[in-house]
Amino acid sequence: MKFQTIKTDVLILGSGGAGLFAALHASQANPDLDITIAVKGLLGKSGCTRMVQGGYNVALSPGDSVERHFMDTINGGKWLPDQDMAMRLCQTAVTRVQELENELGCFFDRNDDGSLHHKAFAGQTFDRTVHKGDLTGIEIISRLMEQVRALSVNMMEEHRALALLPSRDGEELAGVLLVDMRSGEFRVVRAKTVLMATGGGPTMYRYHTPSGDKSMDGLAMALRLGLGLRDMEMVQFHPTGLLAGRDTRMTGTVLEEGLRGAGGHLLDGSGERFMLNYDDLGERATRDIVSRAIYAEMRAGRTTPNGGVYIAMSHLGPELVAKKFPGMVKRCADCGFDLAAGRVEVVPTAHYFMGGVVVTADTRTAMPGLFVAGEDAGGAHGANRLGGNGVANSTVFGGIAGDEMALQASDQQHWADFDEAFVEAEIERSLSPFRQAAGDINGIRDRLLDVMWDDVGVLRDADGLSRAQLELTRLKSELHASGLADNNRVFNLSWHDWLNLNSLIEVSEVIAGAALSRENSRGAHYREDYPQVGSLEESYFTVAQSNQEQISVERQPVVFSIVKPGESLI
Amino acid sequence: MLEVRLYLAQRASAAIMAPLVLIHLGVMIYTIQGGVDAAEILERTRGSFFWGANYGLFVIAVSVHAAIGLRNILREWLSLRGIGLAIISWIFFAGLLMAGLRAVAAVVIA
Amino acid sequence: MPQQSSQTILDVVTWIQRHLDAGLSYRFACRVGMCGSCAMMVNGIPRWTCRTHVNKVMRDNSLTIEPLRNLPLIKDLACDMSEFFEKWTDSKGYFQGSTTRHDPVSTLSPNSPQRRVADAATECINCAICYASCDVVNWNRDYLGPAALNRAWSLQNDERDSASAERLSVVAGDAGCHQCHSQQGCATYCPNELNPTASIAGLKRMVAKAYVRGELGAGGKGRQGPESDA
Amino acid sequence: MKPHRQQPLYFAFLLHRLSGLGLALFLPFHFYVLALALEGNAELDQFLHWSASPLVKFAESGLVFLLAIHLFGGLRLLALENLPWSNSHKNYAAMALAGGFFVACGFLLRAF
Ligand SMILES: Cc1cc2nc3c(=O)[nH]c(=O)nc-3n(C[C@H](O)[C@H](O)[C@H](O)COP(=O)(O)OP(=O)(O)OC[C@H]3O[C@@H](n4cnc5c(N)ncnc54)[C@H](O)[C@@H]3O)c2cc1C
Ligand code: HEM
Ligand code: SF4
Ligand code: F3S
Ligand code: FES
Repeated sequence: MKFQTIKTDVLILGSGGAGLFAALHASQANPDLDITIAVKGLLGKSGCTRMVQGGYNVALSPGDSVERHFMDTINGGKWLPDQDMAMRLCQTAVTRVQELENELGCFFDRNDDGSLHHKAFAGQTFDRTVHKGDLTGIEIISRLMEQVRALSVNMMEEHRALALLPSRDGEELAGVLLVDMRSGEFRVVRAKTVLMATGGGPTMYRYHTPSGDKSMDGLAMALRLGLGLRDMEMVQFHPTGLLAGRDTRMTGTVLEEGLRGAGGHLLDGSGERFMLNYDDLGERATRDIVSRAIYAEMRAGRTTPNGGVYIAMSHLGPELVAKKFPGMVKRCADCGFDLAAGRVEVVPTAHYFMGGVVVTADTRTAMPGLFVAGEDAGGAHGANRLGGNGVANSTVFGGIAGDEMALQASDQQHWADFDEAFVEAEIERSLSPFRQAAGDINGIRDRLLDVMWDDVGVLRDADGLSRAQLELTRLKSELHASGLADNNRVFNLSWHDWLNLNSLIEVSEVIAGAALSRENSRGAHYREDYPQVGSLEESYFTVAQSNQEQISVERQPVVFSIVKPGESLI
Repeated sequence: MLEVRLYLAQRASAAIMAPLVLIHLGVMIYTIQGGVDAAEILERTRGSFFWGANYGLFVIAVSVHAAIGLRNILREWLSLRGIGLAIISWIFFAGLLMAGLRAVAAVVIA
Repeated sequence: MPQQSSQTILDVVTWIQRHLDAGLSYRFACRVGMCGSCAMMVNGIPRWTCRTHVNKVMRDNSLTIEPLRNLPLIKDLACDMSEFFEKWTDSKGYFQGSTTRHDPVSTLSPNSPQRRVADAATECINCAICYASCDVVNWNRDYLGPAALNRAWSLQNDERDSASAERLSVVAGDAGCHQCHSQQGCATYCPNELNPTASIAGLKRMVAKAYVRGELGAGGKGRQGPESDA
Repeated sequence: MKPHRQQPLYFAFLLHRLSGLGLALFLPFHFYVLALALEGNAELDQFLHWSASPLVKFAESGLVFLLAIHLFGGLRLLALENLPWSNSHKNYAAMALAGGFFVACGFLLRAF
């Protein structure tokens, strides 16, 4: 199979907050660098950074401090976060927000006196979330996108990364194999430095929030390269995703946290409130508690017609609801639901992936030349991500990656050689569905979504996880035996569905393996057979690796480099 | 910059014409009853500085205004561009201006 | 094709791709009206398909779904949006600040009239629905279009921005705001209820003022119409 | 007509353009007729006589209609571009059209 070869200094995969910030910073650090952004969708229009609603955590308000933000992050992450990363996150968020405002032109909501408005977000001891209404992501990514599009960077839109290419000697990264989705042609981009910022995205669950282009491709590629992935059992569920039936893409999308905060009630299928049976705070309990409660109700069969629960706001007065949550009311209305006066079916929904590639606080990985930032990188959040720390994470570390890559690419004289045979093999692998008879891709997808939801979801136990592992193995071989109903490689979404499923299944296996390995319950990970938190002092994180198609998971002790359990910086 | 000038010229001429056309419409509706004859018109207009200025201004404004308007239409609907478009617009402008001034002369001066 | 109580146009397209025509090409990402990737012509009107319920647009039990107007087609329902974004850049639709990341965030009242104007035009998701609804875009391929001009207007009202003179001379150029004839398709169909018409009118006023005062630069480096001097 | 054009303010645009075009095409003729006065009142009278026929009167009120809607529509556009934004442009456009009819009918009524 023929492929085109391109050379660049800095290659960036993905154009969310991490990818775009990296491009901006690399270009600012050294305008002479040749920078290329390759992205699966359109530049700045794909990924989840755009979808950020709540806002951006930053210790900027008087009385708040970086230390306090750090402590909230560590506590929220149940002492599993990599403390150097968490500290870097909280420190750099300050400059990053100032950069977003002063250099990129974001305008976050202000108080009447003109100072930044900081709102409260769950799990934090201070109001520190800056935002633009409830559409913060649009403001951030639009401003970023404008800046990057005005630079002279090479844009490879609708180019999907298929494989990270090691150098011939395996000592460093040589480049990336991509396919131009619009033409079906393969391209190898040789680069001195590569940033992987493809944004994770737990879309292998029946209900999920992230954008449709995210399918864990990055983590699957890292796994195949032999890199260690940490905290892979940590999948964050948002308690209230819209439930509108299996056949609509609206299902799973987020209904704002604020609905519960404002006094919304959760009702089971028969219309009874149930949250008070689980927690004294009722609907206002934290995300993980509410998610588990709803999941338990669903398992007990007390569900709505579509198999979830209801959220009801009408007792607050429909006018008030319509006034306070115009965006949500309109969105529900577009889907045919009356949020203000009626009930809307909801379900917990997979929202964010805390796990990711093992990196240092300056975004380097074990593979020289490869940098990872954003949701693809593990460590900053530990067992749980605070609302508002996600976009902070991607913009902070994306910028850092840009700085680091510019340094390295400016110094480095050589481009490493890649192995042609390796490329050929990867191309063959991606083309394999064209050689099989058409299979039931939709059926495989459905089964994947169900098994992950049922057995690797909000509540887990050893039986379920083992069952899931078996099913995932079956699904993998069934997928590999399934071909496509259309043989044209040009903009063939069905082919990309196949490739998405392939990545999702590979990473799902790791999630199940890591979840089985963690024999306690922390943050987003809840084992019914091991409900205890376990000793904080002996906290460990999981690191999964693939050797010859076998996944191994080992536990590594958390290094308390800044604070130990029982201590505090404030 | 050309487009700015054309835009401003067209809007300015429109603003000038608006009251003139209102007057014209009013007078027309007022006088038409029972038919008009040339003598009637000319009696009103001949030697009148008011009507001379009125019509003169209108003719200049409308020539500018309509030529620019026609230029937009030719460009957008017939895809005329460049020098051809400029020539046609100028010819229309000049033709209209001349015909208009001649008409004013006819009803005011002679 | 089975009808469901909750079914968007995007769901219809997806169903067709999954069950009838595996090769069907289209684009979407967020599925909740935030990314502006999924716009198509639905019964001849440009819409965000992920937020358009089938019931709302179905006529006589049939739907016509076509690629977005005014943009080059890639395949089936997916258009090439490059020119849309090039025009965004050409109209200097990006901020140029005068302070840096090491300075504190500006203290600015959210209630000043100017800020309100800037804010009113900011929640654009660059879906190009306005671009597809505007005939001037079709008649004059250089026209910067409603979205880019709307962004420029927002920036012109951002007191922190330091490139307003340059930007003004670009939007006053031969492909700029004066091409707009207030057809108002942009404002009619913008899914976020933005009003590019009002923004463009604002630019026209701003240009007029600058012109009268002799402050208008010489057209900048932006797009020139095909007849820069006629 | 293409569906995206089927909204009131597009009609307003189209009406304004077509009326402007109609006027622009008619105006040279109008000037020509008036210039006939130069050749002596007789010619003009002859013309005006001809123009007293009902058919011509009807056509002329069409022109008055064009002029009136173009005028009112133009005023709407000037207001749109130069006054603070108003959300009532659909109403204004309708009013401009109604005003045009009103003036044209006035003309027609008085002409007969
Ligand atoms: C609905 C929703 C609401 C959220 N709200 C908040 C919030 O309020 N506050 C907060 O802090 N966080 C929030 N988050 C989380 C936040 O959005 C993410 O943490 C963050 O945006 C991730 O940024 P990223 O740059 O890593 O990835 P993304 O922004 O997701 O970008 C990933 C990019 O990679 C591309 N890509 C994927 N695969 C490939 C491939 N194979 N080849 C090439 N490119 C590829 C994608 O197309 C995309 O451009 C929310 C997330 C969701 C889904
Ligand atoms: C009575 C006062 C008038 C006013 C207030 C007026 C106003 C306007 C305005 C504002 C426009 C610009 C429309 C646009 O480009 O968006 C316009 C266009 C135009 N006008 Fe007038 N006009 C008047 C009289 C006339 C007359 C008498 C004629 C013809 C002889 C005329 C012919 C045109 C033409 C041909 C256009 C171009 C239409 C287009 O581009 O869509 N106008 N007018
Ligand atoms: S102005 Fe409205 S229609 Fe146009 S691109 Fe922005 S959001 Fe879309
Ligand atoms: S549709 Fe086009 S003509 Fe102007 S008002 Fe909107 S840009
Ligand atoms: S898919 Fe993002 S706006 Fe429709």
